[in-house]
Amino acid sequence: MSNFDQVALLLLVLVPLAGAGLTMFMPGDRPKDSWYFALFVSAISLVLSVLIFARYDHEIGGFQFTRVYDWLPGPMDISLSLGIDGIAAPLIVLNGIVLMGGVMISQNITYRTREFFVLLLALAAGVYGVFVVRDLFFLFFFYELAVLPMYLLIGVWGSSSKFSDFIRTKEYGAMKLILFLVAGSILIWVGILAVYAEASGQGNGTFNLQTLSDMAASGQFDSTFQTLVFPLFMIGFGSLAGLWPFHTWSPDGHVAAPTAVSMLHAGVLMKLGAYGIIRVGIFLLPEGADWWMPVLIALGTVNVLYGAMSAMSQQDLKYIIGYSSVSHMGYVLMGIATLDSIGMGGAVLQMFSHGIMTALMFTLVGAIYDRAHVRDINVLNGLFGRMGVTCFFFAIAGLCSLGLPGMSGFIAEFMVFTGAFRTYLPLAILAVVGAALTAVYILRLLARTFFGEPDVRWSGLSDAGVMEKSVAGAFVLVIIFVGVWPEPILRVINVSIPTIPGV
Amino acid sequence: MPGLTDNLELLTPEFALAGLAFLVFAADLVLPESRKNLLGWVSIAGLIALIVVSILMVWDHDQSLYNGLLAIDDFSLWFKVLFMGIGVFIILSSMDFVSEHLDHKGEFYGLVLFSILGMNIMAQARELLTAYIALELLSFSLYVLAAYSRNSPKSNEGGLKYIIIGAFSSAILLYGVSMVYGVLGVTKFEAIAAGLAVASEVSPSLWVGMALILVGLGFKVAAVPFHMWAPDVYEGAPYPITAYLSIGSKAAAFALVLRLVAEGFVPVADRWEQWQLVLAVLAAVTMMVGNLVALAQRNLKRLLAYSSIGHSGFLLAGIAALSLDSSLPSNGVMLYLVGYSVTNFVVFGAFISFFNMTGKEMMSDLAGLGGTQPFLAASIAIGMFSLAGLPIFAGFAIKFYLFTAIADEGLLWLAGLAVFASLVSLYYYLQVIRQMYIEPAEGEAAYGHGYGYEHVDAEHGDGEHEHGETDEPAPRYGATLFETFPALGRRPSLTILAVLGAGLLAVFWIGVYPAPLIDTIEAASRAIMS
Amino acid sequence: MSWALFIVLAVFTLGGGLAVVATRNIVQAALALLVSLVAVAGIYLVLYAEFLALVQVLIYGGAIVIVLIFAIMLTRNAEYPRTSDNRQWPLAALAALGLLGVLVPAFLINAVKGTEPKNASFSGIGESLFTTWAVPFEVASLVLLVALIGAIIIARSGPGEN
Amino acid sequence: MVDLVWFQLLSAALFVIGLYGVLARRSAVLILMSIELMLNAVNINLIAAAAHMEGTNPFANFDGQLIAIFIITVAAAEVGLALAIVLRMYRNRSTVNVDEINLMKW
Amino acid sequence: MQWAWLIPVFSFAAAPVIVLIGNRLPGKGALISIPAIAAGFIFFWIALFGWLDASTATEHCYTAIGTEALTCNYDRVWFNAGLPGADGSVTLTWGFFVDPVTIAMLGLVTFVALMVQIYSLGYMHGDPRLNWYFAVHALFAASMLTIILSDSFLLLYVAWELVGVCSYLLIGFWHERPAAREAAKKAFIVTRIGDVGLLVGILLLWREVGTFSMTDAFAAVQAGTMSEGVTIAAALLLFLGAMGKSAQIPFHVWLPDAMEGPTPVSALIHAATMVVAGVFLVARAFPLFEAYSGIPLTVVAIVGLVTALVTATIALVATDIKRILAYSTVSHLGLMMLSLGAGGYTAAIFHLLAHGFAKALLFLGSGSVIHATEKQEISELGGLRRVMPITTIVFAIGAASLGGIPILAGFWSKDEILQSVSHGLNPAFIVLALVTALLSALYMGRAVFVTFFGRMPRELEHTHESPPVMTVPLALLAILAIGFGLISWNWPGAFGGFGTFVFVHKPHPFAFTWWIGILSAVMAVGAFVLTYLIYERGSISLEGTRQRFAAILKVVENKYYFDEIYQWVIDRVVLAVANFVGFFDRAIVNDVGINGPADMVRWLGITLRLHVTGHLYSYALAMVLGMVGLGIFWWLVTS
Repeated sequence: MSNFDQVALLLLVLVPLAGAGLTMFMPGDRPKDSWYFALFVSAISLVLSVLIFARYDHEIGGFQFTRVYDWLPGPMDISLSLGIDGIAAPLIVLNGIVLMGGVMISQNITYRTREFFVLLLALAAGVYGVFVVRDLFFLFFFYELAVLPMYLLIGVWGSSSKFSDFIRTKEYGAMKLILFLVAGSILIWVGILAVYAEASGQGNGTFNLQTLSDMAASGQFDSTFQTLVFPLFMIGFGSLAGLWPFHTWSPDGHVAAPTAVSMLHAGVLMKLGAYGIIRVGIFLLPEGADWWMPVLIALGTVNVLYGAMSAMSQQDLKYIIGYSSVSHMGYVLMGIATLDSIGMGGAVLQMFSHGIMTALMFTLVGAIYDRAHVRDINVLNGLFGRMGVTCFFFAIAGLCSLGLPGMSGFIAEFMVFTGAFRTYLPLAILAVVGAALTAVYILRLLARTFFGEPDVRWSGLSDAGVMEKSVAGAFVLVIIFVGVWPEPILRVINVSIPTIPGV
Repeated sequence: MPGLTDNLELLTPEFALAGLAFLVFAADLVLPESRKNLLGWVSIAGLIALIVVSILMVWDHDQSLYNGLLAIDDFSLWFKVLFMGIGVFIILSSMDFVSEHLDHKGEFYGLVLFSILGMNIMAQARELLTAYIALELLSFSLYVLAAYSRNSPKSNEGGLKYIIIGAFSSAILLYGVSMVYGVLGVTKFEAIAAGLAVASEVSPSLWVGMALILVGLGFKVAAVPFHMWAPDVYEGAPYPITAYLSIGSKAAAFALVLRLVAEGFVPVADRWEQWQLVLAVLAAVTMMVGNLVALAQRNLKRLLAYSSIGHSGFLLAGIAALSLDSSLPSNGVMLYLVGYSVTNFVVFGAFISFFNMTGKEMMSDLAGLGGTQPFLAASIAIGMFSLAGLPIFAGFAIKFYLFTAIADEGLLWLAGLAVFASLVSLYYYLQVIRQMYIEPAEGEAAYGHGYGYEHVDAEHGDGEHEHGETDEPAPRYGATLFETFPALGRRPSLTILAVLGAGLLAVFWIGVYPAPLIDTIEAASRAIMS
Repeated sequence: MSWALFIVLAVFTLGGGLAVVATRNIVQAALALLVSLVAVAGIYLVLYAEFLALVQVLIYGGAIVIVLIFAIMLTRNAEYPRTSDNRQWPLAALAALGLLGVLVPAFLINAVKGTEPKNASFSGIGESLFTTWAVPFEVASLVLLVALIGAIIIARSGPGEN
Repeated sequence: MVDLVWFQLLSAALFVIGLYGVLARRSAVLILMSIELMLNAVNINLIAAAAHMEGTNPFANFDGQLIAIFIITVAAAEVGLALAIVLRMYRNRSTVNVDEINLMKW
Repeated sequence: MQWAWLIPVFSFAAAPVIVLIGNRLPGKGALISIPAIAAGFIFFWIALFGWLDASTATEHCYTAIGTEALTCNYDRVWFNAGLPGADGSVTLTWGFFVDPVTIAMLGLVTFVALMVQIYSLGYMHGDPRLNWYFAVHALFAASMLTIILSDSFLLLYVAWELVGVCSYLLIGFWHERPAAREAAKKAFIVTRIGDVGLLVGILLLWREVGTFSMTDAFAAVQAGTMSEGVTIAAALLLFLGAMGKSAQIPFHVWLPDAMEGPTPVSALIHAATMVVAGVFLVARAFPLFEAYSGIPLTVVAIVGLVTALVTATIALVATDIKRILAYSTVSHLGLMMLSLGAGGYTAAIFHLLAHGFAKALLFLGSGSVIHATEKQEISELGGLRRVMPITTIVFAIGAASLGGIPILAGFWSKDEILQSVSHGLNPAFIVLALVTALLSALYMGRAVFVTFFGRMPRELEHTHESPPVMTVPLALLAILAIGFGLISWNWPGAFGGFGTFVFVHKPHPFAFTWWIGILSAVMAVGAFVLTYLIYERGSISLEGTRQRFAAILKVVENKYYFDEIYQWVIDRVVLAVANFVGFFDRAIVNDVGINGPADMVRWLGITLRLHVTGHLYSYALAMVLGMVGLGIFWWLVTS
């Protein structure tokens, strides 16, 4: 282990956190400086995450870069114990990429720029933390830390919308989002407490995930307890992952949120939920998971179809994408619920792929919205003529989301289907149908918004700026690379899938 | 026969504190009106000195004076330090206020010092009457302080309600004491425990008496349904006293409750098993009512009053979870008290400073503060998040610790309820933050012209592009407030800045690495959980 | 003998008390309070607590009632001497009876019977007052001081008041 | 001879009467009087108990009386302070009726 | 031959290059895509000869299970799903077959694509998005070739979807036209429905077999390890995909609309190559279809026949020249399916090729007409033979070939189909098949005579023949349309006929059933004569018949109301459901389910706060009540 490996993960969390702290001291009157600094910080964190991913040895597998810092010894036994396995490794890269993109396209934030980036970086730090810690307390700690800034990010920098028959103010969106996520985290918290109590009933109360999952593996948690507690984690984390019917915060949040926040929200934040279900739910309560998986996969299927259907009925670009996220997270949940080596791998890959894809979509929607100040697909039309590159990238994103081969989405969804076919045939078939529905609303969107004779009103629109272009371009490259040659990521994921109990 | 002078030196801090108070009163007579702040500084210096002295003198003692009326142990030491620290902060944050809004400035500090003395003795008392007298010393000072701004009807009303309900509850408490005494013939905590252990066929008046004692203390910690005085007194009292009520007197009461329960009830395991339920129910009701009613509050003081009721609920839950075999619950309660206090220093410090500038105390008055007073706003926001129990702030660590302890004791349902209550609380804490940072929705009027749907163009209605065009930094509310109160332009006074700075540091420190603090707490709770 | 005495005193005590809470004339209420307090002092005597009886008469009968009457005089306004109960008095009665319903059985069940009252010597009281109870004693003095200062601060008419 | 329980019942009755007074009266002064009644009930209880105490604990006897002394002291102080506040109240609001004193509610 | 994988790779490589820098190149990317496909065409020959002198002895080559044809198979790992070696993990591969069907299709695709791209130089000249056009063309060619080559269902599906997208992009190439936009969407979605079946079928096979390799699947079928139910289900599901791509009823609706795309696109994608992918798939998976007494085959046959017949009638009354051709395409695809259903594997492939050349020719010809006149309605056309001789000739040849005039390629291929139908299925089929043949001759004749003969509208006076860059490809295709049939013959010594090259189970030499041959020849010639008399001479008037069959005519002219029905389903069912879900989500799930509890809590707070009345005595009262309660509670719990 080189010195870098010793501190890599700690750095990964501390860099954005310290960045957030330092940004506070940026001059408030020179917004650009804050932006440059945030750019610098996120670049470092991106490099770090990629380095860590590259240095993760997929031959050995298991947890690597492990490091334990004592935090609270004694009966509580909380320690900041770090380490990533093949499931977390791709996700930190995802976070690095999306954060970088989000910061890059946020150059046009001029109102309270400094505070914006402070919160954004804090959020990112929280996300990194969740992925790299192996201690329940700190997992929850960072989880809440990732949720907390969303309120101000949406509330202060968001935008309210008035639709034909209802209104969504940013206050509503923000308040709903945070209350919802914290409500979810209540269940998680209670679950954590229950697990701790159970463990200390066994004579060693601890929050260390490793110890706890070892206890679970050796069957020290009796199965009724597991069956009772697992739904707490399933719904708690699930609501962050957009599990039906606990998903409505997500589209409304998107509609209210500024672009960069939407990117992180759909791109990364929703993944925390799915990750939590695997890392906490399944690892600590394998039997409970086993008992509840049929429910989860059923809900996941509902997510897929329901999300697609509602997306079909939406008029607002962000709503469409928001609901498509709900639908795509359905595949993740399904993949997890299969408890099947391929399905689970597909779920993790789908997290990565969807993260990039949806971030790309929001980037482009943001670019369009900045210029047109409208997101209604009945109003926008023929943008291809005006914003060719934007629309081209958007088309690619759309094709990716409808599972076009050659793009990351296909590989992931395909693996999920494969896993599901082995385990829950009928639902799997429904899921495939859902993929077809995706095509309907995506094509509808493309046809309405981008194709056709452009309205005179859009004659003035300029194409996406260089930042947006380069961000989108980078995302597209990732999407296609993974779609064509997923092995580099899959081999890392694959090596850790078998360690999940029940798989 | 133990004499008046046995081990008297161990009480040096108390005598010194009384002496300090007398000094202040005396100096008040000679000092001119303009120099009264000096008294504040004197008391602060004295308190800090006393903290040092008492740590040096009685660290790691375990003695009990006067046939076990008083305990000189780490527990009392720990709380004494906490109380005097609180005193320092309160005096610091009240100095501006006093010199601007109150007369009889000198006595103010003297009374605060007396109340601290009362709290110290409460933490040491191991006998009901001693505890009661100390409690009355504290209460009397608070009655006076609550009614201190003599010409404000609200202050009078608060004071009146406080003292009458206070006297009423102390009558109830005393009746409880008399009933316990009538059955057991003793009033010392250990003796009560011993008596309970042997008592088999006893008159039920013993149980009722204990219930009445609980009522008396419940009034002090504002447990539902003995809480109704709190909002009124908090609202009526001068701002620093509101802070003092919600931090100091609560902490003192819990110190007393902790020792009483830990030394008097817990050792009688089989009885305690039964009584835990009572306390648990009391805690559950308290946390729910406090947080729910807070949802409807618009006055900041009232809001904080109800929120402090809610927090009392959490603390009571911790009390209910006390047990012989684990020190987690008592640690949890004490840790919670510290975290709660430092967070409230920040919140109240900022609010007091805001009040000094504008003389306003409604939530709606805060609108736009984020623009006019960024530091104050940030402090309030951090405080609110911390009270709501969100991470990297003290609130998260202490809640997590306390609730874990509760769940570990087998009261998972209570822990779950507490977690839910803190979700409810999040809503109203966020309302405050929203007032400061997010402009309230203007309704229909604010919506600009759009096409498929109209798109909102309120000022900074949309962070994406509007701000490029409107370079007016402060939100409108902030602007108007700014015109009305030019004071908002000034920097908060040095004392306030000191309070906020220290408080924020503490909030982050406890939130990120409380381990050292918990070590001291561990020592303290070992003293009572013998 | 002591039974009769006890009953008489009890009657006076309770009667006085009832008068305090029932009469519509506040001055009468004060006097009734005095009666009741003195009767209580008598009860102390029945219990051989002469010192307490003394204190009772001095402080209560002497100080407190006087202060109360002064207060009544100072706060005399249109409604005095007539006063009345507030809207919730029936509820109050119910609650009070409820409490009585708890206390009485609580005292009656397993009550200790047949013990002789013993008297306590002045010296004993005095001694323990300055040894065991030294601290409460000192603190009590502070309490009085605080009350004194507080009363002055609050009641004294400040600048700009007549 | 009169048993302890009778004194206790007496005190209970007095206590309840005082309590009723606190709940039912309008004038703050009367409420204070009622509180005094309650405190007296406490004292009766204590002293009766002290007098009937079995000699298990050598100091048990006196404790009740001592406590009673303290209570009387504190009660005196309390009345004084409370009346001061009432006077201040009367000066500002020219009433001492507690049901007119509800500036602050909810 | 192991280099056959390069054939698509050239074009795959070409596509991105053209997108990125095509605009800066002289030919707007044509200079890259045409050489790429040309290279593919060359490698087709390499593959062909490589296969010819290969034998089961050569490495990677063996006799395929099911078809018994000599097959060479190369593949390498793509990615691992699941930890390699762990049970339940799957290794996915890139891999390709070289076998007769592949080779035949390779020839068709590379050649036609080459021709069409050259032709496009002329036809699309000056279009602003030319580079985009050629890029997608290249991508399409690559994907189509991948379909043909792929040896695993997964890879096939990948390419299958890609061609779908390319077709989408090319149909919508002129997206400013609402019609084009809608057509593109329709094409993609309708085929997508079929693709769901395809994917499900593939995964179903995987579930049984454990790999995606076709060989393994066929082996499993042969070995009978796969249960009958699954086999049939899988086959039918695959056929669903095939129906989507090959526009079989009821999925045929997208193909005619697809004519909104540029004509060369119609020629390449919607006539010669992509639409036959369905036929190819059925042929490829033939062992699956014929297993267990071939129930799926019967389905295939019926669907094919119905499609052929119905669309032929529509073609007879269609008035847009491209749509006539489109319907005829569908009808001929139906015939191919029919022959597959009848077990006429060879015939189907043979007709696929013959039809491919002829139909490409016809489309390009019509394209040349449209290019010159910018009209598509045959009623507005006429007498073009005077101004566009070459186009007229080649179009006539194509029509004749497709109509089944003897000696021409179409005659032989159709004859083979009819033979296999008469052998494989019951008499009803052969009768209807003959009717279809007759109809195709009729509408072809109609198209030719109305467009190129008769009197010419005045505004068409000064139209000119298309440039050589368009006519040369026409000529080359025309030669094939004429002579291609010859390869079906048995050339003693040289070549055993197409039947010995592409076959199932056992090679069978060229055969000719006289009565069918003569009958179809007569019908074809008669049909052309008839149309000549009607449209050129006008000596026979159709008015009477029109009157008599007005009702039927109306139905047919409205294409049997398929579009209307679909529209109704989409509007009244799909969108209705979608809107309901959207409403449900906001009104029920959100406003009631989510806001409801939240509002309730707030309401609770607002009501609860009233208990603090502000009256001192009520505070005391509350305390007393609490005290009583607590006293009793404490007393009770202490027992």
